[in-house]
Amino acid sequence: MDQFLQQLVNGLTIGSLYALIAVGYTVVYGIVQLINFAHGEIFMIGAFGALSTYLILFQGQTSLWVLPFLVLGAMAASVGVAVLTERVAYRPLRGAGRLAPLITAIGISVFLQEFVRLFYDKVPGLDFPSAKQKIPFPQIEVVTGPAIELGPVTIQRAAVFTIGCLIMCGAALWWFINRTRTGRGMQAVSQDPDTAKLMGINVDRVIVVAFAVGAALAAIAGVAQGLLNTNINFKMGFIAGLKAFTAAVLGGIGNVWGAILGGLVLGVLETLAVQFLPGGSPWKDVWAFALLILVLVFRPQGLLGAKVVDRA
Amino acid sequence: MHKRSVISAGALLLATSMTLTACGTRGGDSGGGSEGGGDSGDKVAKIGVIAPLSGDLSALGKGIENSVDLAIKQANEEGGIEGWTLEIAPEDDQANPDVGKNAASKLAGDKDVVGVVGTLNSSVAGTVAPVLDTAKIVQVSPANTGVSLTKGEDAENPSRPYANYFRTCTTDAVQGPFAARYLYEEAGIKKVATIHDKKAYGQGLVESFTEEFEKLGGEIVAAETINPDDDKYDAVVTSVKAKKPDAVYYGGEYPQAGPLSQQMKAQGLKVPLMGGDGIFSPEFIKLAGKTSNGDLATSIGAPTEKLESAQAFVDAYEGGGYSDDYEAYGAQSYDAANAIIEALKVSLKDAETAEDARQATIDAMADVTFDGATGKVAFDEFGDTTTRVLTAYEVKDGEWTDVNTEEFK
Amino acid sequence: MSTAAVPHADAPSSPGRGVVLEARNIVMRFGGLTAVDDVSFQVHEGEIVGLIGPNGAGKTTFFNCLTGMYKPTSGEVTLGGRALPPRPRAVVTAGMARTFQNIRLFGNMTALENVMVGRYCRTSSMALTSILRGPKFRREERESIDRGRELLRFVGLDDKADHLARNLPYGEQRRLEIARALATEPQVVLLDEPTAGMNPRETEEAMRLIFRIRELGMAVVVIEHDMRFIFTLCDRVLCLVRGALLVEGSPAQVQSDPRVIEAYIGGSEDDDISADELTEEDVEVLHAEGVDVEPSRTSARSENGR
Amino acid sequence: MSTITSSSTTTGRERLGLRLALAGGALLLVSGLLSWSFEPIFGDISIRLWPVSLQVFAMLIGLTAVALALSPTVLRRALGWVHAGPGLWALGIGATAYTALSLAAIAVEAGGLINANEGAWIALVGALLLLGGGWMVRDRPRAPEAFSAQGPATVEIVTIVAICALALAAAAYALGRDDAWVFVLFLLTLGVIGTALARAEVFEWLGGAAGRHQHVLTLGAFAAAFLFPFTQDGSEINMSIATLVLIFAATAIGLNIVVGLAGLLDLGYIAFLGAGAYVGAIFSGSVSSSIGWTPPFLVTALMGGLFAALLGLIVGSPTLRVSGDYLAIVTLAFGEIFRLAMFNLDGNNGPDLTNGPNGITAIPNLSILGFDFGESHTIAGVELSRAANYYLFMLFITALIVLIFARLNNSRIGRGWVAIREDERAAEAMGVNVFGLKLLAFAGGAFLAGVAGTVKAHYDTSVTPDQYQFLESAFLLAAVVLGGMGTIAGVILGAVVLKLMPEKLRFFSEYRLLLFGLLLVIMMRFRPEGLVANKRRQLELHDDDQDRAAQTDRSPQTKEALQ
Repeated sequence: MDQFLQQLVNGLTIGSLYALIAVGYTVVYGIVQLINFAHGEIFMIGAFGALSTYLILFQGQTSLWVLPFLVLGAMAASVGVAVLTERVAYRPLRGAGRLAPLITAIGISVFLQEFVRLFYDKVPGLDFPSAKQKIPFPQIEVVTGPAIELGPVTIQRAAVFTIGCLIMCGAALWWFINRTRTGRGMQAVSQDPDTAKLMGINVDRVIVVAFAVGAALAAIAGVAQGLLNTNINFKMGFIAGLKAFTAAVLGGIGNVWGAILGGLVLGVLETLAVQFLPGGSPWKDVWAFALLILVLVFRPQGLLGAKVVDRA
Repeated sequence: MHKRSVISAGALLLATSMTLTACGTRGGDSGGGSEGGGDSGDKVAKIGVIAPLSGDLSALGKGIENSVDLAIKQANEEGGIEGWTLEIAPEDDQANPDVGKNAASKLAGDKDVVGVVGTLNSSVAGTVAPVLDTAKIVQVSPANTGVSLTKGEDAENPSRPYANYFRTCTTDAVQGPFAARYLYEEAGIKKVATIHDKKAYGQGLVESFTEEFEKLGGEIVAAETINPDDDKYDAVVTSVKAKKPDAVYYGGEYPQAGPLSQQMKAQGLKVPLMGGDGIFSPEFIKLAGKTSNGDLATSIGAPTEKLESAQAFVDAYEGGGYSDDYEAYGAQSYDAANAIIEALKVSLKDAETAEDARQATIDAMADVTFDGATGKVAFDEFGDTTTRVLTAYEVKDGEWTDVNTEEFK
Repeated sequence: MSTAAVPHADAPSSPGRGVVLEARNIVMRFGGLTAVDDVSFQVHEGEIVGLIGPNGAGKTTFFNCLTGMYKPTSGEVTLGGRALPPRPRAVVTAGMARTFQNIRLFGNMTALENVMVGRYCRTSSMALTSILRGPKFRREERESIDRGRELLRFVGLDDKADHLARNLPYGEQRRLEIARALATEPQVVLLDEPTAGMNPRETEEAMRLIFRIRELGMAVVVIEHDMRFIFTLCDRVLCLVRGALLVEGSPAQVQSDPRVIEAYIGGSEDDDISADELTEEDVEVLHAEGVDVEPSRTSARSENGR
Repeated sequence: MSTITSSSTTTGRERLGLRLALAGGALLLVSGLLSWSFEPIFGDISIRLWPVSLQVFAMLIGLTAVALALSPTVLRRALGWVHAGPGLWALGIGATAYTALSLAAIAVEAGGLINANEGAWIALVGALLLLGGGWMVRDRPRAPEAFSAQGPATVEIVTIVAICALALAAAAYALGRDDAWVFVLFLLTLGVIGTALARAEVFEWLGGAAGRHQHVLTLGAFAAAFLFPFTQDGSEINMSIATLVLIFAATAIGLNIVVGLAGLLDLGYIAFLGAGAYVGAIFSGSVSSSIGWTPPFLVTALMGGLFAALLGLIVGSPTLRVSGDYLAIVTLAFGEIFRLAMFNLDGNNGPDLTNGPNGITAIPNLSILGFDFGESHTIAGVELSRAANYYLFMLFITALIVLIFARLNNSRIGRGWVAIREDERAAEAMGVNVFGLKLLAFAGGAFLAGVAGTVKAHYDTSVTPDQYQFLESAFLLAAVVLGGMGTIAGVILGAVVLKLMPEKLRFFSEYRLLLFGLLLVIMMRFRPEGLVANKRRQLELHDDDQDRAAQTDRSPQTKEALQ
């Protein structure tokens, strides 16, 4: 039982990360029906953005006030790259079938990984570490100190931070989607792009906003992952991206709340599977991907129902 | 109609292509001629290096490459081998068996290559050694600890699988038990959990550790594995923590061991993590963070900085202007390269071309003996090093500090 | 060869012969929307039946029910006395083929290949035979090609056999689609708006083509908006309104029925709010979601879609 | 398209352009006989009247220029059908780029531009003249006889054979280059001449000729590939690169069935190669295999193929309900599951079968009917190394796969696949067994990859899970996309480019993946149909086509079905 509770906490922590990333998949998919395969890399860029901010401005600092700046740095990097890829690579392909954007997304994913790997330590004028190996992530006193003991359950401070981020982001997202003009525009476009266009909504702008919103959340996830794992590397986005996509599908792709729910469910199922299924932790990705396939085959609309179901 | 045209086409094709390729060869020949000329009349013999020069383990790999480079430079400066210039031919294996095999094929195809220093990983050696063995190129590893590379798959009846394979480091069969004795006898720890990364090196270490630890009377309370591609080991740490071990023995390398140590401590499992030479790197401490104090590692040979024979190497390395540290395997690599150079002194003497000397170099290796940076260098009938000195290190104040050095018996 | 290529018209056509196709009490509901409401009808050998009705009357949905593209909520379709399972492939094999309202040719295949795809269900060479090029494969392949050319000539496209379907002009694409349907050797052909977007001359040609199909002994069911076309062509006309069968009878009867005229006038008036003719994909989406159809939204969509 | 008022009369401006181009070509030809550098670099380009490497390449470009420039006048008889204008324009741009890069190479290698000798400068002048001339004639209308040209059969056959031989010689030459500069410049030369000829619509004629003598072309290509080892004189390294390329190409053609014909995007295809490789390894008698039984290789190959096909069926079964990019993700997930399963079946986390991350090593060489693939054999006085043995065997398998692909493509099954690719629901409504054919595509493609995998296991001597990661699937897909979906020649070209370049360009290997990613993005943006476009069945990638849009329903699901 103790272990069950502990794994539940672990699962919710990882699940929060998945959820934060999954929102990006789901928002973009809801609007342009594109699986932005490179979204995992946007998450990775966020982590590196935070690291860079730290190395440039706050080297050696460990106090809490640094954290918001790290998050801002992460967001700037992620959003910048995401919007750039949308502009340069995806927009010209809009309406060109499905194969071309997906292959483009794979290309971008590989390109971003390699770009960071090869050139992170070559930024002129800055002494960044080589990204060819894992890089330690800055430790912030309040969020990475000793774990909190709650009876038998140990909760890492960074886990509290992660889950807290998810809750705050969820609230902000709700407000953004339902209470702002842009958010309502996004809803309209995702329901019926043609009508939305007729009603004078700037679809291009909405799409950029969707990419940006997804990237911002992924950036927060990048910071959270850095704090949780205390290190980051150039390929951290690939598996995380796949998992987050699984989460998005699990919750019902196109549905923001579904993505958040799906992330949490996936995280918990994954950790519990390690605990209770034979084979141990090396199989956990297998269970996650098997779940993805099963969901796609038997309930493609996911837990909360997807906007567009007819992939079948 | 069709048949006739096809036959005539075939004949024509043959004739044309032969003519064309003949043209190609002429151009190629003149190309080769100009390239071969060095600045002196010396013939070239190359010593290859196969190590992870990129990727997670590149810190270790760079240390190996630079140390070999140092040995070769010194040999050339000292006049080394009459009529020959030695060169280094580094190849990246990315710690991946497949890439390593291609690197080995490349070196085997280079007629100037007479010996290879490498690899870092035992799993990579598994694919590199057969290729080099076929090409009769001697291979000396500074870091492979997998027992089967020298003694074969069957531990009961050891038989040497690759006649070309030697190593300057001790094997899992020595390192694991050494760690077990240190934990049980010196540190007084009786309950240990083991975790490994499923690779040849990690699994081998954990197996030999477990055997010795249980023989001594200790208890293995949990045996887990991780996937080295993961970043997050929460689930494993939780299962291990529930078994309340007094230490965790990890078989694997620092890119995983560092975060594992950190996450263990963060999850409240505040016991030392111990590993083999694969975690004996400053990178481990960087990744594991401040909570890594008390973590342990074993490494082969006496501490380089303290050994007198090693001091010369350290000084030379620091004077060599290398941008990377020599890391855990610097001294062993330096010795490995020097062992090959010693053998070449015998084999190259009468050789027309470097390729001719390959087999002779392997033969000469068996008799090589000299005082190297890690102590006396010599090989037994399996190609293993005859020295079995090991050192235990502990992280104190963010640095590896040696706590125990002894000869393993 | 050429004589075997086209089914023989061994009798002149007139209604009142044996029943080929029969639909009994077909109902199709999507969520809360009843697209087809208890429709029954019969088609006799060699008969041309017209299906009319205002936009959104459920004509295409009814076709989809007949051809197994939808599984009707209730009701039964029989062809030649045998019940048809609601699977498109089974329907084609049993002998009923269709064309689509918005042409669905295989754009990147040649005209001949398009027709040869229609032969798929009448041939049976599988992978191994195809790779080894056995005698059966060669026979079937030759037959398919001959048959395909025959049909292209029948619809007047014999000089376009090697053109990509997507490069053909609109009218020729319509005819190619008919040839492809005929290649499946059907007893009944369902044509969904075969003259949509055609000029009067092309419409005239299409009409003659449909008569010639009838002469081959096949029954034809046509959805059309062009009343002149329907009333000249058909032996019998059915008018659907809001999914239900309003009137059935001879062209003259239907033409003069006041309810039909009212339905059309009324239909166009409340066109904006009624559930418009849904594209089949729209309906599937909604169906799969289990969502009620929002009339305004779907109407906007299908207007754009056309 | 050129202007409609196309008359075959040549204006004064065009005449001048042609003369300029002719002069440029002649200068390039002459420059090859002069000294290019004071330093004996690149196979010694400092000697006069002894053209090597860069000089020869310049002469090749010059020769092409002269032929094109003379085609409307002196050579009108033989080459009147050539569309000289755009060809010369492309050649001018290419020649300028070539000479500029050559000068850069000389500057880098010899230490400064000062070391470039008169030949290089004359070549630059020639290239610039060609550029100017090309610019003047770039809009020159096509000669009226362009498409009607059909030479006598013998001429066509000789041309095809000569091209095969040229390709062989070029491949052998390129592989023999150790100097990266020479290699790059050689490829650039080939590219420039190829593009110029394509612009001159020479390939239209060639395409026709090849179509009329397809057997000759196919046999010629395979004969050239067969002869390749005999030109390598036992060079192990070149042959091993060639073998890798072949294995990769064979697998990519298998993938092409799934993606190119049936239109099912498979991102986990490498798993089928892996499945075959693991079967091959486990039954190879390797000491690290946990199964001692070693059946004859043909049995193993069949088992590998069947096992892969079985996996193909499993992966394919969701296609009943899932399609489009969801399917792509299913296959991607499957590929990862395969890799992780192989990683875990090591006795620690599951049954002991695959030896986990260490893989199955020391796989013995193949031995078929007493022919030991590990030994060198001397055939016709030429020593065939180990890699050459595998190369020839893989060539045989590739030929089989090509045959299977071509025959399936051109059959009822192939038409069914393409119909599904084009419009799944319409195909179903026309009686095509959609689900069955999709399964067949998956299983068939997987079978071929599985067979190739069993050979790969022996050739590689080791099988590890890392060899079968996602990136490899992406590479295979890239080979298909880069070369041209649904084509054989294109996919082989794509495989050669993707495998050969990083092997030959060492300095480039670090940036291999970076450029690979970039390449995918750029290809999708500017030439989604691939290098060798399938003219007849171009995929739906240029969806903006007017006539297409007019007839396509706008809802996303229809677009989906069209994929």
